[in-house]
Amino acid sequence: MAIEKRRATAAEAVAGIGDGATVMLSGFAGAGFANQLVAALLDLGPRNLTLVVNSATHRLSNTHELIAAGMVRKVICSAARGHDKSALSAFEVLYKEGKIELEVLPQGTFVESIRAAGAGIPAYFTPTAFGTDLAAGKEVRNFDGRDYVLEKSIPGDAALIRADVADRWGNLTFHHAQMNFGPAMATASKLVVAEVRAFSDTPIPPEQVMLSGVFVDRIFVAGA
Amino acid sequence: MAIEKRRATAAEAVAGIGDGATVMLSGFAGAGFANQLVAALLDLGPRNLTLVVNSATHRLSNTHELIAAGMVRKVICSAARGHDKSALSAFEVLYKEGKIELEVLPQGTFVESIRAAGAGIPAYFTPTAFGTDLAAGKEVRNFDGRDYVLEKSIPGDAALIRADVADRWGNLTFHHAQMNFGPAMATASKLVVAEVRAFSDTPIPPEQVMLSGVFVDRIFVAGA
Amino acid sequence: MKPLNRLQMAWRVGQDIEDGMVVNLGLGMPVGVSDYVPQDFDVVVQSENGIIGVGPLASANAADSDLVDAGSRKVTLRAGATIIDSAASFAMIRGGHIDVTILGAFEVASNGDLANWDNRIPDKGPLVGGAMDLAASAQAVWVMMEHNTRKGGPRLLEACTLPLTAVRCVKRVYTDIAVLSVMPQGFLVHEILPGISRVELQRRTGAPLAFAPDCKDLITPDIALPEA
Amino acid sequence: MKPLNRLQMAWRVGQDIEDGMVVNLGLGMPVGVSDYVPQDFDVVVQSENGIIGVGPLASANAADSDLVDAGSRKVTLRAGATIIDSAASFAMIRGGHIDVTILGAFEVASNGDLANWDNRIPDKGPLVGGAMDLAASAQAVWVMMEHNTRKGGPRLLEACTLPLTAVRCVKRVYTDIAVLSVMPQGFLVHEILPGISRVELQRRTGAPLAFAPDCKDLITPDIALPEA
Repeated sequence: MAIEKRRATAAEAVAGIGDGATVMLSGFAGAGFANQLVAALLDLGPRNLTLVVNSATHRLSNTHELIAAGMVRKVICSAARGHDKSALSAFEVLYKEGKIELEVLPQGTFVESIRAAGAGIPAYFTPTAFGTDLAAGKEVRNFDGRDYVLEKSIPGDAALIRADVADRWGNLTFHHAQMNFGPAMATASKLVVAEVRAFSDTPIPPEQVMLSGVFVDRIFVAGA
Repeated sequence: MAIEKRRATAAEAVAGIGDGATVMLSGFAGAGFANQLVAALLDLGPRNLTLVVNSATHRLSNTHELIAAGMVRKVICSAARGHDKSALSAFEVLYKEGKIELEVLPQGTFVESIRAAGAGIPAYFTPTAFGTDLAAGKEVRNFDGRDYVLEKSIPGDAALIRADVADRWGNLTFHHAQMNFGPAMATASKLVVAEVRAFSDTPIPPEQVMLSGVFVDRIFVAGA
Repeated sequence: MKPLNRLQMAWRVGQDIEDGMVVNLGLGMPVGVSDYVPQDFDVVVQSENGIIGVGPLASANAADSDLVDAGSRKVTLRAGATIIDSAASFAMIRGGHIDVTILGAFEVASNGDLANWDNRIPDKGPLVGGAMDLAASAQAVWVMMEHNTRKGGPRLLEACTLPLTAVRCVKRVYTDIAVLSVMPQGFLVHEILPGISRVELQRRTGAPLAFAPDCKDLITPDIALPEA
Repeated sequence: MKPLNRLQMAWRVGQDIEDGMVVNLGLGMPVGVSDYVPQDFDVVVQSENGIIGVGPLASANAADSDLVDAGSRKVTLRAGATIIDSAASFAMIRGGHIDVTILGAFEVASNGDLANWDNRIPDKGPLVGGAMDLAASAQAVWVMMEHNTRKGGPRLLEACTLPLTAVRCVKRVYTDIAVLSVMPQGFLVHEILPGISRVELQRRTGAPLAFAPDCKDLITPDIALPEA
């Protein structure tokens, strides 16, 4: 009767993510992309997804393949283009044509809104973006002489995150800056799938666990 | 020019905490009280303090000595009495006489409001306490069919926290449930003093650090 | 048949804990439930001071004053455990990641309102702790309490008379004489102690009761209380 | 005298970094500042992807694709470093725990308004990243930028023309020809490149300048740019 969160294949690990789902994808600056799970999601082929991902275009992620396949209705991100000046990405082509919805948030608001969803907080005030275009249409309030913007939480139906080691309880460790958005996204989503380098047959020692298995539903051991 | 956050005595570690300060004290359920620092604060003797502490009366903390000494104007806590039925605590005597101000918060709101102060969030909505006496007079709003209460952040002037090991950057580890309110309080306070069991002459390895030294100003090595 | 004692009540609640659940056990009677969860179940006991995976009480020589649960009991860690800080622990609670919290109570109303904290002890300050967060946000709130007060008054009511902990939150109630759930229409009885009639149960309850079609006897093993 | 190149600008900013500071360095020119902080300083370089204590770039054979800064550069960790998740990293930023953030910019207004992100590149989506959080909440915002646009227009203005990153946030501006601070009354010049007159500097600036009583020459060592 022991918990067994491992799935034998990436396809089994992402099974059930359906049309219209809000899917969170970890990864930033080249680290922490769950690319094998994203590839499996591409194969699964749900439509009308909302992606919650820091960058719509990062060249080391394969987020853009989901977008190019026409599976994505909306992207919530802090970066809707890359830093390079290369040809337009799949996102940019659809964006130019008005065929994909975009919500851009400051990165700190992006992740705090995800954290808020995981922490049961529907909305919070932040100083970030006050007085800028990204606060347009949002409620503003002054506390103690400073102006703040009301931001809403971002809950997910599924999160595909990358980690280093998992144990059978779903406890995770992360390798360096691979961690980034993974923990927050795991708290905010109903179905949390972790792609990991390795599985530990013994429990990860309590003080080494970086994300409690309480937040993790499925594990796919992808290797390095 | 190396950073040196250690102070030789508890008195030096709490020096400068003045009249009217809001002082946060870690500790819960018998673990994580910075009792040597609290004793030094008692000796220092600032007046009109606001204490932010989970329990006004826990028998394993010496918070009550600050209260008995008449140094405390107000307590913000989740527990204004102990679970036992013993004689009235110093807090309870003053409370009965109307000589101390009290703000009781649900424990999750207590710590989220501290965390919010440390995270630059002046206010947030929580489902906790909706429809109860503890939400009296607070703004209420419905999001997606559920009712929430607006809670304000709780910033501190100083935090006295207990940890296990420190290094010279102020990085900390915590021993088991000693952690409790320490990390949140450290983020929320201007002056953060950590009482620790031991000092490490070598840096705490990056993956073992539980609270970044960025949040810690002074270290007092108190022993076990 | 005698009303259940607190260990029998804990046993009865324990039968409804499912493998893989994340549970939070309140101070008092509820913490006893973990003794009646099958050993081969991977149940994660969360304590609001940040322990995710509380194990059995520590033996005297293994006790560590830093390894305590929210009730100050010196405990051990189960395999797969970890420890987080209070902000993260209550983020877990408030975020709905606790499958069930089992709480003691003074009163439960037929709409699910819960009263389990009190600020009316003469001369004493109020104590709320984490109960409001747990009651508001756990996926399910189960209450364990005596069916009646010491004076014989009802604790299951049409509306609570004591200060509320949270509104419309209680899903199930386990008392010393019955097991009930809180439905949109009010209390529904699933089990009654043998020897107590439906009329008697209704007489001891302050709100209308409905009875499930499969309502059955509330049967537990004999479990003796430890010597005082 | 030639305007400062980007390494000389980084050197000049580096002179104002104090021992013990927690700093965040923006993409582009600002990351170069860390090369000009004295080696014996305990400066903590925070990168918004969660690295608290970024060290020098990794050598090719020590590079780890998981040990990157927010600019995707493969880096090392300094002694005393740790790594946190993005939510904690931005909590640190938003909470005012960064002593100074050094950012590139398109425009700075005399009231401290900053414009350093753009959503006007034709056909391209907007990119904001963490700049708004850093600009709004760091204890000090220092800007490094060319004094003028490629077409010779001013970047220091009475009011920004491009979309704002944050309002009233910039404390200091380091350009290739001057060092200025933003005061309640507007720009105050502290250093000017030798050979540029006050009149010339004012002509190249889109807002009124005041000059500090101790205004002096902006002098840096010769630092050659690496071969392209």
